[in-house]
Amino acid sequence: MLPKLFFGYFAFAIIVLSLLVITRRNPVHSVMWMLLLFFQIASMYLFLNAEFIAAIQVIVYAGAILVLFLFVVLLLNLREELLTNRFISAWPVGLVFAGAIFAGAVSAVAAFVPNFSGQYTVDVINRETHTKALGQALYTDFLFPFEIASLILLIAIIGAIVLAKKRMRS
Amino acid sequence: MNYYLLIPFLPLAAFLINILFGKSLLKENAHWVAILAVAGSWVISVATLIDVMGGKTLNQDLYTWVSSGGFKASVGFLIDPLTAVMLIVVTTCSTLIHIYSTGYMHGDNGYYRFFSYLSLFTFCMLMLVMANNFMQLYFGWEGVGLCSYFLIGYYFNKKSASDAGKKAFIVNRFGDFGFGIGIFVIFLTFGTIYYEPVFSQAGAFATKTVNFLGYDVHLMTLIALLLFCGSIGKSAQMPLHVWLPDAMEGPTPVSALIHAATMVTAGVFLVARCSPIFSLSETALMVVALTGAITSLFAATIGLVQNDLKRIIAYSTVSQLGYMFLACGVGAYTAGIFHLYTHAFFKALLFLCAGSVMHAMSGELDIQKMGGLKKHMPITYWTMLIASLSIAGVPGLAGFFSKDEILWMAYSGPSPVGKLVWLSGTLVAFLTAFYSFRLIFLTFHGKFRGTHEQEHHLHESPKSMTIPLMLLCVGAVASGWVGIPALIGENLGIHNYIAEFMKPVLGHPEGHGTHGEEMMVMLVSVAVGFAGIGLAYFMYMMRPDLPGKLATQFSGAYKVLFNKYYVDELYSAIIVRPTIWIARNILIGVTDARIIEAIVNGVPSAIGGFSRQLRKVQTGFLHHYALIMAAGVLIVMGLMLMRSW
Amino acid sequence: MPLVMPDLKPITPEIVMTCLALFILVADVFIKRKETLALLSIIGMAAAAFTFALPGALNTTFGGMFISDGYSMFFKIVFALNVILTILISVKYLAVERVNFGEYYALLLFSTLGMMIMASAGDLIVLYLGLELMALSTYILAGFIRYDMKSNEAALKYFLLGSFASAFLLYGISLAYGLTGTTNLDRIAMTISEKGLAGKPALTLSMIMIAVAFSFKIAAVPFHMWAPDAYEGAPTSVTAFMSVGPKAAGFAVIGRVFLMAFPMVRAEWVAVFIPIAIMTMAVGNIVALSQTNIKRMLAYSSIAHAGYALLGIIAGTADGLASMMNYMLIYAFMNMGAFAVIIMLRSEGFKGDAISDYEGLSKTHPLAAALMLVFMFSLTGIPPTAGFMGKFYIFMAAINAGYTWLVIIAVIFSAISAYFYLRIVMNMYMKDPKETVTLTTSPSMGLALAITTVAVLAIGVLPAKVIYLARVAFP
Amino acid sequence: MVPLNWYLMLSAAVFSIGVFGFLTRRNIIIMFMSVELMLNAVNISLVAFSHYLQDLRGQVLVFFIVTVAAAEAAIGLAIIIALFRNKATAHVDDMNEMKG
Repeated sequence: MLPKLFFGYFAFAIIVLSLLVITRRNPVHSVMWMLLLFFQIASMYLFLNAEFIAAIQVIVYAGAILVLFLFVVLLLNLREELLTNRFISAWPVGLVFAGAIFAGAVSAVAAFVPNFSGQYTVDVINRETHTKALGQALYTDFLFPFEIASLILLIAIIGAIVLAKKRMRS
Repeated sequence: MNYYLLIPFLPLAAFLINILFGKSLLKENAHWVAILAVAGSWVISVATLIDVMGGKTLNQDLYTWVSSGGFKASVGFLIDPLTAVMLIVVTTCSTLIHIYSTGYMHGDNGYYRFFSYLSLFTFCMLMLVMANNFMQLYFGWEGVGLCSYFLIGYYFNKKSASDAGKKAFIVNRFGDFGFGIGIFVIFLTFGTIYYEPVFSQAGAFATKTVNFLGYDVHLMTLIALLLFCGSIGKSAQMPLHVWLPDAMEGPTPVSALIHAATMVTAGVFLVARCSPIFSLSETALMVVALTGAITSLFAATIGLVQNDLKRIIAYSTVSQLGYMFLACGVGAYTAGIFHLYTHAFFKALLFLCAGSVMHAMSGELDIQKMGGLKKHMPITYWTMLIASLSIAGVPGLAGFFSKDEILWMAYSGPSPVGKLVWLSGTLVAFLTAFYSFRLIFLTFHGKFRGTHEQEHHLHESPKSMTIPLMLLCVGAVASGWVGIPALIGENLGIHNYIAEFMKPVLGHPEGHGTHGEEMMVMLVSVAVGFAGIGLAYFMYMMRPDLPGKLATQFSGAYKVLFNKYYVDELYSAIIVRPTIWIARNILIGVTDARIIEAIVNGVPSAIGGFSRQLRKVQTGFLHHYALIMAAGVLIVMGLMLMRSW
Repeated sequence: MPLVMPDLKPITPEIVMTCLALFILVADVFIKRKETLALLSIIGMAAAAFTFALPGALNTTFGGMFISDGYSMFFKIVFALNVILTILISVKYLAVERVNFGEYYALLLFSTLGMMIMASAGDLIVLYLGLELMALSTYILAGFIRYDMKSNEAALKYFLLGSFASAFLLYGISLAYGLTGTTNLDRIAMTISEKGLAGKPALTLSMIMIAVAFSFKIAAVPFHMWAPDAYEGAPTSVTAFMSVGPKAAGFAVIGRVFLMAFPMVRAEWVAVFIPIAIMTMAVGNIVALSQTNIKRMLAYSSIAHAGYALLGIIAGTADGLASMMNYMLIYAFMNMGAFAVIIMLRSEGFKGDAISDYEGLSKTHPLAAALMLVFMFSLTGIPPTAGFMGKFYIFMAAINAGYTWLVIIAVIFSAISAYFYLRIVMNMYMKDPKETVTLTTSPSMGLALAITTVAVLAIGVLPAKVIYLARVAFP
Repeated sequence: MVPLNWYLMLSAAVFSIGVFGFLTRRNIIIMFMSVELMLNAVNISLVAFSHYLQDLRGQVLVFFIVTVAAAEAAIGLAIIIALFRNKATAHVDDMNEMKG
């Protein structure tokens, strides 16, 4: 019962916060609600026995990505922003589409039961610690994707510099 | 690999060299490459003929071009007696005409271009005759058509020339459309487009019918007639003959090579090549025979009254091509090919002589303004006279043997329309002799009727032109000697070599007539030939006032003939003008792009309107893009839902 | 857990590419003449392509995550050609657009590296990362002329819709993982057949989501909406690059994923792709009719060509896949050629991307017009050009697989396409020039045009060798 | 024990909210945040799968998704900044210079 209660709380909080994120008129508020949302999600990851992912969620998402968003949001003319429409005029269509996708997705996963079990049981992870287990996987089995990810980050640096640089060289 | 394969590729190499380096490097020497290449081909062709006479044949794929599923097409060569004869015809005429062109085209600023087209044409024609499958045949077929289009429009800044080029191109499309479908039906029926399996299996389909729009159509008739559509277009038979006389806008060597000796005979070659299919369908053969007979009669009557030197010969070509089809239609394919072969020599000769006359007359073509040229250009006169004697069927010359063979086969053959076409053929023989000598008398005899300036300028053509004339003249005289009929040859111990040679490929139907009948047919044809010559002599030498009187007396008939039965006008009224009217009045008002709409009317503008509506969906508005993507996801999900979720 | 050194031979081309891209990035700081970077990139790229042929190059490594086989090799050749041709046509153009930065070449190489990883991916994780590597580089390239509003807008639209689509891809991947407990394509297929998962709604949803994301990459209708705007706004050389590369990469992964991981549910994904293919051909060809900007017209044309190539996937046979691969190669040549001509028309102060700019080109620049004619004929599919052979093989494969009706539809739309391609030809040959167009030419441009023209004509006349390559490349 | 499909439904809900936000918000930055929301939805289901299947693969994928999200954010925001310089707007519907 207790786990279900916890889940109920997280589910409620996550859904409400998500809705707040996408409905606030002031983008700064949206970012702030999103920050809170990320903390909730991180807590839920802890609940799912994934401490390292929870840590990343806080460090990278909340600590880095959202800060970036905040910087850019602050470039906006907030006063003007608060006076304009939040949604496009055809927003009900968007609502119907999103609702239909939700219905489709839910009906597809409603009867989902896990039919596979691997070696990383809760005990194993607890024994080895999550960070170590994940780290080992990353540096052995997933070495190749790990290297690609490093290139993606390099691209991001180049891209940010190329696109956001102020002066023209040639 | 085999040295035969060099035959088509030498001209191809010459084409590439000329087109790449002709303008910058070769310039006035462009002809050397082309002539060497085609002469090389000729030498190999002769060697090939000797090999084939020794019983050798070849059927070899060189390069697999397409292989997909059950469909295979390749560059492949078939060498058999029919190919060997065609090779000789093509390379001999081509070589001589190349040499002639060095004189005729001298000083033209597109000299290298002219020779590169000629080489390309020769390549395509050789690919056509050497093919071992229908795909390559079609390639060669379209290739020669394209070269013909280029060469007719060679003087492209002359409007009539580019119009004639277009006309040839469009008229040929009608025929090729049927031809293309025919090849497709062959593939559907036999599952292959190679000659060998198609012809060997054709017999098994002899009685098969297919349901077409509710009618049961005999399959072999259908295929044969579709293929024949192509022949009608390419060989300028009724009702698609209109392009050939106009094609005379091209340089004269082109008329001689393409529009007399080689390309236009491709239709006859096609029928002969597909004789295993045609022979299975009596209907198709009858259509071929009657088309040939009607065309030959029709074109010969037009030829009687024309005044344009080259056009007379052009109508004569149409008429003689009809003769060849007539032969094929009565089952005498060998006779058809024999006539093709002799005709190539004397008709090419006639054209080249006409070119020589034009050369002397500074481009003048109206025979009413000539006369008495005999003393100024003796070589041209004598060679042209011999060619005319040959075409008129004077005994001993090439035309006599092949024409006689056709008439005898028509008379004695099993064809139900044999006697009828014999009669018309005999009539045509008379007309042919008449108009050929009308041409000779008006051009070379009597008094000069042109301007004083022209008279002063009259001269014999240079050596490079007269030597090919003399060489072709040999062919016009002697080429028939390989087919001396049994009636004459028996006593002298001479066989009908060509009939024996072609027998493995084309068969040789036996006539059902007596020697007496054969003699009668021969004598009649000789008699009408002389009668034609005599009448021409009477009308144009003894009573030069008579033609004019006749023309006024029978002015109705004269006008009909002079205007070529108004066929061009008819087409203009029922096809060209309505199309242009629709294009002008309906399409151009709606859209701005003119040419394409004029070709495919109506539909594009409807689609265009739809397009303009549809492009409004692309609003430039990112949300709409996202919404459409989401809608796409939902559509796909809905589709899956319908397939039982 | 001991660290075992993986077999690096199959991945040598990618390693060389990475080093090359990093080297270009560093060299950019020291080298003032950016043309030198272009030259170095091409030389390096050629070296990378050379390593395709090293012994041991065809193998699977990293525990099945990286598959180097004939199939991926063929696509890598297409990518290598694509990037080399793009660099060749870029050199002068970047100077004209005043964005002559060295990062451009590095980004092109990284994007190509992403495509190569996609083509070789044996695992959904690797596939996703390769896709992102390619996509992120391409977003930056699309916005490379950063003072130009159109370029910004193109980058933004492409970027936002692209990340939207990759969210769908991830959702699909997560479901596939949840169902099978693995992300390895082979093992997914195995688990599906072992556990009888075919037909489960979650699997179907997963497949739909993955199909949607890949359809986005190949710009198939209705996931194509980004393409016209992104193609029009992006620098022309980048448009050329992304109309071939990401599309070919998309087809590579569609072929790989759907035939390797989802063969058990073939009927289902075929039912998804058939309507997509029809809509793609219809919208691409019809909307292209009323375009006035040639880059936009080629964007719709590129959409339409994706529709034809999808027929090869739908056919699903070895012939079908080979014809699709073949089509990508041919498309690379003919499309690159067309874009090369478009880039030549761009000069200082003259955009040269309106269809009306081509009026009378045959009179002012006959050679450029003749080349454009060849490419337009090829795109239309008129023999004896490569485009004809490409279509011919695709249609033949689809007919042999029993989709005759689909081929009839394709032929009809292909006939419609003649109208807008030949409109360019008509403009060039039958109208009089309005203003004087100056061509921006360079030796590298000439080389690119020579390569593409010769290839288009050579494949058109002698196609058997290429189709043979594609046919044996398919396992 | 919470059943796995509860997590999946939560994930579907967050995903759909993200879709809704992307489809309807005019502000570019919030549209972009909606995409981040969709990615988080995927992460939730991946971590849940990983936990219930007793396999680390899902979490490894989450790790990579977070990496890519960071890279995407950097590039996306750089594009937005470049846009601001040319046209001071954060609204997507102000940008339809190219259409048709």
